[in-house]
Amino acid sequence: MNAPNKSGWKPQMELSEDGIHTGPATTTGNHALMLEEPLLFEIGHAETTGVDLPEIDASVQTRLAGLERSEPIGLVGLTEPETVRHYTRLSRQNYGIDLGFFPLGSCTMKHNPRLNEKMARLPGFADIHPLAPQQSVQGALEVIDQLADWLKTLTGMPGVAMSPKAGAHGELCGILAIRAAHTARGDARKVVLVPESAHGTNPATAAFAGYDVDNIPATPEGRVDVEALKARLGPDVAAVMITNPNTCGLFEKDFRTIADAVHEVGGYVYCDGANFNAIVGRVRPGDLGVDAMHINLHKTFSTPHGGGGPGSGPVVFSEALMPFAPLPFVRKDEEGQFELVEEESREETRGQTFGRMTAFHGQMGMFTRALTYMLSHGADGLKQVAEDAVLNANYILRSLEDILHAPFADSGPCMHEALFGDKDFGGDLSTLDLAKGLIDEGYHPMTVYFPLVVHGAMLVEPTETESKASIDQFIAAFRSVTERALAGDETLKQAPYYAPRRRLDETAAARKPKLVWSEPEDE
Amino acid sequence: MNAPNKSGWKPQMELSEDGIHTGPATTTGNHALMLEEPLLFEIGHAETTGVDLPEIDASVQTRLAGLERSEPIGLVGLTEPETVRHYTRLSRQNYGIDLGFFPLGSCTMKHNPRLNEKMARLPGFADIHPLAPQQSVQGALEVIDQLADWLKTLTGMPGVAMSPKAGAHGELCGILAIRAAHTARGDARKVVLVPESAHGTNPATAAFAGYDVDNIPATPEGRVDVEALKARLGPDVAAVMITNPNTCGLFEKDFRTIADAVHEVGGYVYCDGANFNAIVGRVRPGDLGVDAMHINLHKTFSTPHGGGGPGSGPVVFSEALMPFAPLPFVRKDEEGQFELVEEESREETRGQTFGRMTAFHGQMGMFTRALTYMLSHGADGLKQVAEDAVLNANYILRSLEDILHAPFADSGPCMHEALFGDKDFGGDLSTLDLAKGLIDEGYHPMTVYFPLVVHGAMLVEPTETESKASIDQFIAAFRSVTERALAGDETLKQAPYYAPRRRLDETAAARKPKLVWSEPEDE
Amino acid sequence: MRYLPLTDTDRADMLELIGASSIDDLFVDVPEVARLDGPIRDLPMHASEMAVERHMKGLASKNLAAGDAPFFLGAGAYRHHIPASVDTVIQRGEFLTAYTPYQPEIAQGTLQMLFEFQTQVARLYGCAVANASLYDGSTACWEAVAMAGRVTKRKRAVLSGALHPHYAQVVKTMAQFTGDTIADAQPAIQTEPDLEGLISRIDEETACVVVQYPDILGRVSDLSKVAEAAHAKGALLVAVNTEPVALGAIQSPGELGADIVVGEGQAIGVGLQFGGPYLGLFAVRNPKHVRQMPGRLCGETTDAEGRRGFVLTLSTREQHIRREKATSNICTNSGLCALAFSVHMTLLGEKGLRELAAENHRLACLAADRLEKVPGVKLLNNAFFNEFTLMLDGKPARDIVRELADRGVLGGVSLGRLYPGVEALEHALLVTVTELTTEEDIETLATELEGVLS
Amino acid sequence: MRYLPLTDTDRADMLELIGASSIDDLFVDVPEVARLDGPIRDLPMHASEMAVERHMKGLASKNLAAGDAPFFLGAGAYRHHIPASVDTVIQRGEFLTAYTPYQPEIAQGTLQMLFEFQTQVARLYGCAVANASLYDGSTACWEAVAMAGRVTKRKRAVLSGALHPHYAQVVKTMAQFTGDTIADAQPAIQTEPDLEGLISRIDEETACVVVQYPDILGRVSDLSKVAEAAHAKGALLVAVNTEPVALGAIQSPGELGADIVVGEGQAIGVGLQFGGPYLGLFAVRNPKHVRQMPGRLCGETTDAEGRRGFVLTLSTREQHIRREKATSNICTNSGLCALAFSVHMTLLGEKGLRELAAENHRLACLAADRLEKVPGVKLLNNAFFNEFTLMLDGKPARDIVRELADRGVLGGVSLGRLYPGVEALEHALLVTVTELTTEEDIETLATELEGVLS
Ligand SMILES: Cc1ncc(COP(=O)(O)O)c(C=O)c1O
Ligand SMILES: Cc1ncc(COP(=O)(O)O)c(C=O)c1O
Repeated sequence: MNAPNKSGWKPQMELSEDGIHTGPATTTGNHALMLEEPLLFEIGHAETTGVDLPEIDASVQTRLAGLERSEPIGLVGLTEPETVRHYTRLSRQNYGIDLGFFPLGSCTMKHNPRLNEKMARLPGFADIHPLAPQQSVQGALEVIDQLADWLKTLTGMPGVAMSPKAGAHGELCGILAIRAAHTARGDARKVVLVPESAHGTNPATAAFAGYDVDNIPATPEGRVDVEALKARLGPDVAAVMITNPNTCGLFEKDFRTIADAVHEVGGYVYCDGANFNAIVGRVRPGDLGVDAMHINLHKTFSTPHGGGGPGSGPVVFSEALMPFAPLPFVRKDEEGQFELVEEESREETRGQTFGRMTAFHGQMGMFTRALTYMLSHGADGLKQVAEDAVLNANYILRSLEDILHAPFADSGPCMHEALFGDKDFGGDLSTLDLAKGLIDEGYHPMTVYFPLVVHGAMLVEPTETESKASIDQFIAAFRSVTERALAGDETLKQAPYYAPRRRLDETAAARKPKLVWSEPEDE
Repeated sequence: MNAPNKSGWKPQMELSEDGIHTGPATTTGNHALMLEEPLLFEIGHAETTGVDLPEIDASVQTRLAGLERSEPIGLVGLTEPETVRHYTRLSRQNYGIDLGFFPLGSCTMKHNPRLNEKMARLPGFADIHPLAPQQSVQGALEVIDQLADWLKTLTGMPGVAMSPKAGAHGELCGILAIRAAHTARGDARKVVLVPESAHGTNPATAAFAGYDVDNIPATPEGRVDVEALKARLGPDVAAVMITNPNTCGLFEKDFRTIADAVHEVGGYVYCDGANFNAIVGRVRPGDLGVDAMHINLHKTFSTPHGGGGPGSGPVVFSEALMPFAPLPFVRKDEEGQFELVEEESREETRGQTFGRMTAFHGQMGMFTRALTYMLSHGADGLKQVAEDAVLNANYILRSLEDILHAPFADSGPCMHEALFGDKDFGGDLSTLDLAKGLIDEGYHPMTVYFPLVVHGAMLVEPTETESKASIDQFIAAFRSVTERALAGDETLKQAPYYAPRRRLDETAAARKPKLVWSEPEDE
Repeated sequence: MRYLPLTDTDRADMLELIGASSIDDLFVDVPEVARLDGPIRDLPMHASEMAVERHMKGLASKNLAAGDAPFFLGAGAYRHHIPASVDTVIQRGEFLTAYTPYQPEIAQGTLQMLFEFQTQVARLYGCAVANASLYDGSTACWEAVAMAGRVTKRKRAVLSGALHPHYAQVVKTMAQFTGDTIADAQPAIQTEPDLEGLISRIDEETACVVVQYPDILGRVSDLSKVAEAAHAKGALLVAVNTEPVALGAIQSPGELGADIVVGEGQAIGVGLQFGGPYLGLFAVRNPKHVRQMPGRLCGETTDAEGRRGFVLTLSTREQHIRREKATSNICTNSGLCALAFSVHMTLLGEKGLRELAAENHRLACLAADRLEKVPGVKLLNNAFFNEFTLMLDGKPARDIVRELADRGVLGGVSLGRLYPGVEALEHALLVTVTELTTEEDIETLATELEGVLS
Repeated sequence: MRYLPLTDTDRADMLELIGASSIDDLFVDVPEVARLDGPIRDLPMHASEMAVERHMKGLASKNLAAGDAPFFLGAGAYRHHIPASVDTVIQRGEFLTAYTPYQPEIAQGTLQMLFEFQTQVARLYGCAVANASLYDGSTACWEAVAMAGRVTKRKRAVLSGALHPHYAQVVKTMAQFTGDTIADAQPAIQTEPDLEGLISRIDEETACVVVQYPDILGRVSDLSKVAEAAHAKGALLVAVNTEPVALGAIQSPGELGADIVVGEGQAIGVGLQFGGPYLGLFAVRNPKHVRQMPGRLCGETTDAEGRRGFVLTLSTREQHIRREKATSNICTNSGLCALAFSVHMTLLGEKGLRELAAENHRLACLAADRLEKVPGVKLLNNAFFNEFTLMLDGKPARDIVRELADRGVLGGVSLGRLYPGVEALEHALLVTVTELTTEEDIETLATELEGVLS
């Protein structure tokens, strides 16, 4: 693509579909610092490489059982200069927290401190093998132990499983422990109750673990309908999965009541801790009757999202579920030596563990970052984190409720995110159009169309790492785009105008999926 | 600036001066990923900080001779999230080698290998003090010694001074050694001869060192006019400063003859080594009769330019000038211990040294990078560097000479850069307009209006780290912009259209210089 | 607080606009029982960067970094040289601090990278399509078993005895709950893997056979036989690879007939990191199976101006759309590790990967020959790539590994560590050699091993 | 070759287009005498990243890093904690791989940063204007002397005896050639600097007086007296500062009447790096002097659409325009170090810099008190910031520093190292303490010093 036009150039204006002039056309397709970049496979070569290794000596005898490769793999290489440039140019087509405000509700896009990155790269952490003799990795085991202590203390829960690799994996960990607990007492249960407002991973996890999923309705004020829930409780209910603060941005006032009711009928309470950032250092879920809760270190504890991962989702447990937690885990022996408890010692230790859910001991690289973050903030700093996150969200909610439909504005203060709906937009403008309009304004849009309980939902999570100036500018921009939406400004349907790409055709992508590159026929 | 418009928004199109629509206006002034950023002093606060230090305890006794600060300094601070974002947003308004082709003639903008950066950051190099006991920095002294060996071997010169901080500082080093040599033999000379095509630092350096500067004319084919030079030589001439390959991109064929003639009359030959990249590993200046030459490690040896520096300009010396080289320098003693020779031992060692030209031992951070680069390439790789650099330049010269005026196209092959002029441009279009047109195409323009000997000069230096595909696309873009210039396409006068800023008013800047920020009166 | 931009003035102003008298007003919905009177006790207060750095460096210094000792560990996690530019790229804020590309117009960087990554993985595995990554090799292995169940509508999985025991554990953990039956075995200590035995366990209820290639003992064997047998019974062959570098030297599982190929990508670009984050690779040979795949997929499309662009696609398989009917519950995956893998793979290219593999194999052969000469040591493998099994006389290998560590040598992984309590495997030591292993390292291991054994 | 993208096919194709039969054809203009028949001898061939890394790490390991020992060195180069985010910023390719901002439309990042940097430096120094950096403090010092000459049309500079000896050397080196006369002296070992003596040396020919603040012995004294005396004789006061952190605690040279303030900026953001690259700071109190300043200046302006922007300005002072009439020959400066300084200064801010200074001074006082107690040690200074001079009995301080190093302590800088052969200074040891110095470090120095002295 962007083949330079060899045929010589005629002055002419680029015409975009909607007839808006965007300046003289360029032969490269570049626009100054907004640079187009071909696919790796269009610029790389099979014989090009960015590493210097000895040429293969065909004469040496191999011991590969006659399975030596005969066909080419089909990979291409680039030299280092080309590689650095390829990925630098690609990176510039991305938005990130480092660039600007990223109020993606439910995802807690807070600043990623650079000290965390530096610490995670210390060879003593980055360059050690998961199966190294334990005497040679005592410091690593101690990191896991210290982080576990922080998590237990912050949540007021007695146990924690460190190995889950992300939030959804943590949910699985919690649900499996619950299932193991019921199985252990010969009490087979079929159903897990999940509010309609729940994140998709909740029902998916319950189903993945072999449960049927029943929905719990919400009250008009955006919280779990306690009466409806109680009505549904019974001996078939293994657990309820509730997010608190919930995905409407509200604190579940009656959580404790719900928990008691669930325990009443022999069920367990799973809390989705994705929104822990709203209460960290201020509220301990353990005080609310939670049996299991995952904590997204990549949200509350600032480990980078990296364009989709990796994450880390340790799960804290109540006394009741602790015995069923997975392997491996770290234990401190009498002499203060740290020991990794694996299958071997399962008998003497956690006879009832449901087993291993990943090959090694969890996301060590995230542990070092999260521990660095916790030590930096301390108990006082973390409390301030929650308070500033909640303050920022309420500030946004109250600054925009006059112009934007805020379905739960009267349900009391919101927690760390403000939820809006698309009521009264002019023409056929939708939440999506508003979101795309915000892109042109230099923002990453909020989460849209989630939670499902609000029409055209817009979930705004500012986090605590934004300045007031930044939030004020966002509010002004959000306001202006909203005014356009209410006024039915059709130009919004074409937004974004200034991003590396205009709107992309997702339907076409799904109809004839092209998921890998292939050599063009005509070559 | 970019204060969000509180007054609510009216759909409207941004009109740029030249009446080209660029899409709907934004309240933030941002355009998706092209982000505006206020000045640090407009967003920072005196009480805000990005470091956590103990509060000042006013009660403790100070020992500051009563000079304790009474007035505020006037600085402002940002927290880390704000800091990272401020500089990330600023960085995105910059062009760099990592983004694309950067054919800035005479500046050798080659790829900066990342291994160099990694090695320079090893605590053993980055965290050692220049005055540390020498027994504790033997490795650092050895780096200097090894790099010195490489430089001497590559240039075929017996001596080298490592402390000069950049090319111009190296020129000063060379010229001072020459002056010291003449002084030492009681032969005071007044004049340094410099070709018209020389870089500004050459005459500036000669003058800075107390010499009068005389120009040497160039031949029509773009080389030093040997006859004119010989004619000018005499007992008053201390030295000639010649760039080879010269700034017209040509090799000075008669360099040896010139050198002999200069030595004849008791003068010395200073060679500006800024263009060493064209011949490194293939030609040794020592074989051409050079007495002193600086080498820009930030050009030939890939240390990053960093938006203006730092550089490093070691100077190689002939036998004749070696005794006058500056302090300090590194020496290896009998037991293979490395020793830093400073003032103390000046007698026993370089009785005639002209002294110290900087506080410490030179640009250690650049030495580690340059040595890493040399070891990576080796003798074979460096030769290939010169050959590919020259090949790329000739490829560009021959691909564009049909359409662009190439004044020295018939003077034989060019070296590592191709020189063009602005002949036949239509309307009142100039080299500057063409350069700005290339910005819209996604390139950093070539060097313009240098050397002064060619009208509307355009000096294109591709370096060896570009792929053929990259150069081909550049040629096509350059061709199309040239066609616009020849065709008198007036839209070029407005270019760039797509950069973070349109053309900036340099005259206004110089007329009423505003060089520091100051609090707005009205606040 | 260096990470918190709000000033006290800001806080006061904002509370006023909100109409709250204090921050506590915003937490009124928290029930009495859960209110705290101040910062949580038993935790330190905030600390300076300098102080935290001291603390973390103290902990790091208690570990013996692989780079500081002769190092021979593998068994699912491999140490290779990672070019410096890989870290430069993944530290770009635009990659590091981006989220899952849900707004494609401002996420083309991540999306195009994923499209390139998917292509690299598919080609490496000899498959038609690969996804945008899963957590790690072990969870990818379970996802493959689960997918095979969906495709074949059967609930029985046959695991090769030479599958990494941790991977087998993960599969069995999940199966306890899904009701799948897992037939597994332990590796037999023999020169060649027992493919016949494995094939004999395939029946008409079998959804898939899971084979590791190269296997847990470092052995390399021809999967095509197993593929035929499986297909004959209507089962799928799931091939697991834990050392992608090997595929630079040997034929890909796809070429040998595997239907689903999964593996651990950590060896390329990611590093050891004590076990995580790692990179789950997942690919299928038959494009028809795409809609049964777990995880995210990036696809090509065009924008409103007709320019090529990329988006996440086929999300109707995923939890955020399909909820309880999703093919998996995965959401966050290993995006940044996929980037590191893709950058490193780009630097290697076809040529580099093949040369890297050849160099690994050359040094491994060298090491095998040398170590075999140590009295009391026998080499089990006929064939291997960069990892082989040694049978040691006398003490259990696990003790020997510990004693070697006392002598400053990280000598390998004992099967005793991987299969606690299994006597037959007690004396087996798994030794891995990569391009980072020097001949001096090999000599040191030989000498120290001799010392420990005698 | 990992850094060279051209393939052999490319090379052949390109030679063909050029019409050359071989690469040698392009080097025909090189005279016979200088032609080589192959790669230069006596140099190694190209090596892999892995191999080069081993070599460089080997060299690095022969140095004792400041972080690995109790560390008390200063004397013009200071070790402070640099926040991790500083390196993140300077590694951004857009900053690292940019050139001098000659094309302002695509260099606003560098330019705005320089404008902010100039403002920070001007305010720190109490001046009206600062430039965009020079090589280092010592060359900035010479540039100041040269500029004073241009402003006053005089050719005599008076250097305080307490000016860093290396700075004095640099000035004298240049003066040999420019014909300036330099009146300098050695520091007198006394509690207070001899300002009277200095003032007495100022006469009607004097272009400038150069005073370091705090001075080479760590002493702090009131410059305003010197300023008045200099101004009375029509001379300028040039103040030199080598520890910018000090200016967080004491009044700025500009406030005390200095006309030109220069210094070394390395202490903030740049690091030790064995002496370079460092950061030359240059500022003037009187805006009228701007056109006599050396080096680049960044100024504010507007673009064709009226938006604020920045450009390099007043270039008619510079070599690329003015050639032999330029105010200096400097071209490349210390751009990236200026960025590091500016980022670190932004993180500190007014509050952080003042607290940092207070913490340095607090610990320095602590150390002075403790070390004074060591038998055979006398503290020279009444006043100091984070650096003070100790007089030691017995052996020359230089030997003591070496012996301390043998004991793993980097105990300070001996004046013997700075003033070789000057007996009067032989027993003086310069000790520096920063926020990175722990009380344990101080205790260790005290103990080891006692050991060495007794
Ligand atoms: C409310 C909620 N629950 C669960 C998850 C899943 O966490 P992860 O993406 O780490 O698997 C998320 C993440 O987006 C979430 O927002
Ligand atoms: C030909 C020439 N000479 C000298 C110099 C000066 O080198 P530096 O900028 O490192 O002082 C340059 C740099 O642009 C140059 O191109």
